[in-house]
Amino acid sequence: MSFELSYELLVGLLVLTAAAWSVAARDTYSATVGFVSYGLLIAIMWMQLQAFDVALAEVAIGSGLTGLLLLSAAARLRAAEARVTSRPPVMLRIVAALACTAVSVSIAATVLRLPESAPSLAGAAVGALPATGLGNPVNGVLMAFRAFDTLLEKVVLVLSLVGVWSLAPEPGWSGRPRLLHPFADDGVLRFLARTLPPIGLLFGAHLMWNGADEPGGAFQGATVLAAMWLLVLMAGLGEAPRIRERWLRVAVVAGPMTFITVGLAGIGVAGAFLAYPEPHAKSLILFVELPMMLTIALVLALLVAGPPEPTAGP
Amino acid sequence: MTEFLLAAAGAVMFTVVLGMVRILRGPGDADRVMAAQLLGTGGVAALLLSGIARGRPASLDLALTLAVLAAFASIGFVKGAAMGQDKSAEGDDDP
Amino acid sequence: MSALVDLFTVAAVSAGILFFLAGVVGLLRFPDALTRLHALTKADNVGLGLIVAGLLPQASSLLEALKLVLVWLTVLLAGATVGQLIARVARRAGTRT
Amino acid sequence: MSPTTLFGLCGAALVGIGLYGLLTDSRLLRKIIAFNLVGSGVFLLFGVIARRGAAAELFGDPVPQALVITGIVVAFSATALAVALLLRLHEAGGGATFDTPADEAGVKRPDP
Repeated sequence: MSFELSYELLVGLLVLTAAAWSVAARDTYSATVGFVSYGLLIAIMWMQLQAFDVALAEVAIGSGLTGLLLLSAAARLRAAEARVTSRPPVMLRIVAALACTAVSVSIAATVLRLPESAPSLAGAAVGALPATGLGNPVNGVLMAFRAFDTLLEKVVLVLSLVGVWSLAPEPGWSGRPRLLHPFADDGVLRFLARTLPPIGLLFGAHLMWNGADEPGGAFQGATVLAAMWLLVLMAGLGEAPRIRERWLRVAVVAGPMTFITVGLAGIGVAGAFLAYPEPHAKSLILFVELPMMLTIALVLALLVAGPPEPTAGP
Repeated sequence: MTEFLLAAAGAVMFTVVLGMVRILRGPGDADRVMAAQLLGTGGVAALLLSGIARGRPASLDLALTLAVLAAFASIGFVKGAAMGQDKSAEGDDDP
Repeated sequence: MSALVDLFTVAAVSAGILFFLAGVVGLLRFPDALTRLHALTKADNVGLGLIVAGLLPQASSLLEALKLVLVWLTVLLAGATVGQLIARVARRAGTRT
Repeated sequence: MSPTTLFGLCGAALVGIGLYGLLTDSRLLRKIIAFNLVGSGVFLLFGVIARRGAAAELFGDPVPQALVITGIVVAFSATALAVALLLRLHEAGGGATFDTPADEAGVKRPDP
């Protein structure tokens, strides 16, 4: 047991080191590298906490997509940030450090004084799970017991995409998102962009399908798909779609719309919004998850790709 | 066997951590990217070892996700680093 | 039989860890980016390869074994590609200074 | 001390580290990173509470776990929007920091 604890102590120290580095590093680009490492380490921590679904989401989002998003922004802002040398005065920093320590200490005190018999909804969730036909309680919570949250979360995704798109400069509106900068590359990146996506597609589908009974799910699968699509775009094997394209706009709302439609149908069939009729619960959930996965993959990739920009070339 | 595999996972994590010094020290972007890649591979190895040791098949999925997305993030690193260079040295060997 | 299999696992995993260690030592001690990259790729490919090989007999099902191999192949593929790209960045940084 | 408590303390420290970065760094991208650290620390606290709620043959309470997954998605959307805003601000000449530049050539910006 003490062996286990020392492994966890190591992981904890690593997480804190990476976090401290991503705050303290002088250069933002290296801070971002630190943040990506942090995302990876915290996923290992989630695994130690036995929360595999969360670990999957954290690895896919935390160190994958957020990493690329921040890295490309850091690379663009590098020149502008290099001019910044001033830091807040020492006194101010000490005061800030003291205040932050106070916050940390009070949270830590709360953690140490959590009640011995922890409240839990695990029993209720497992008890109601057979009605959904699913085997993964986390997915049951996401898709059935708290489906409203999940629906709104997808709406948030779509809205933030609308927000990002609306930041396009006027001549760029209805153009294509420009992904990073064209990268002078012969063959090597293209080779990876041709060989990795088949593995990724297969695995993404596996995650979604498996998510019904094992850790995984539509969101985690979609992140892998989004990463593969971005890889193809970055290698120059394909072009990001113009945002005025009708199929794109339909695809972006397809997931939430299916969810809402099934939810509305639930009023008539099962007596409440987002309620599933019991014998068909599992097939309905999978029916909702499939378009939702495509929507999520598309939206995640387009969020990373950023607003459309006027292109100089053809 | 379980003990050995867990110890092995710890050992891999520990070595990889030593490599994190390169993230801190640099000096170049390339060195930081390398250390991050090593961290990714080491993380994959540690996940596989501890997953098999504890009999948790889910950690294999996690390791595969990590492997796929680490590859993806590394490309991002390299592109970012290359962009930084392009800014300072205008298109030296770009076609 | 099972003792023999376990022995193989111990040997292969230990060798894998040794490669990781060697890779890290190289990453820390070698003088420039390209030699460090050389050390790193050994840890990446051979180290993980040996660990996967050692874990194969411990896998509880064929699917698990298949996933283990797939993980290794993915890392191999990514390592080979990213290694090339890193080398290019390092070389260009080197020629400029 | 149990591992779960250990991770809870880590979560508390992460919130502090992130908050410090958020307060003291004038670079906006760094503020976004720091904000993500704070969020991730809070998620970790959720994870600790989920783990403590292990019951009914589960390793943790699935409800907080599901909430964290939703939280991760929303945090990502917010980060993407923030980064897009920042890049747009930068392109529009508004700079990338909260600093008042002493003598920036050609860059005029209102007082914050």
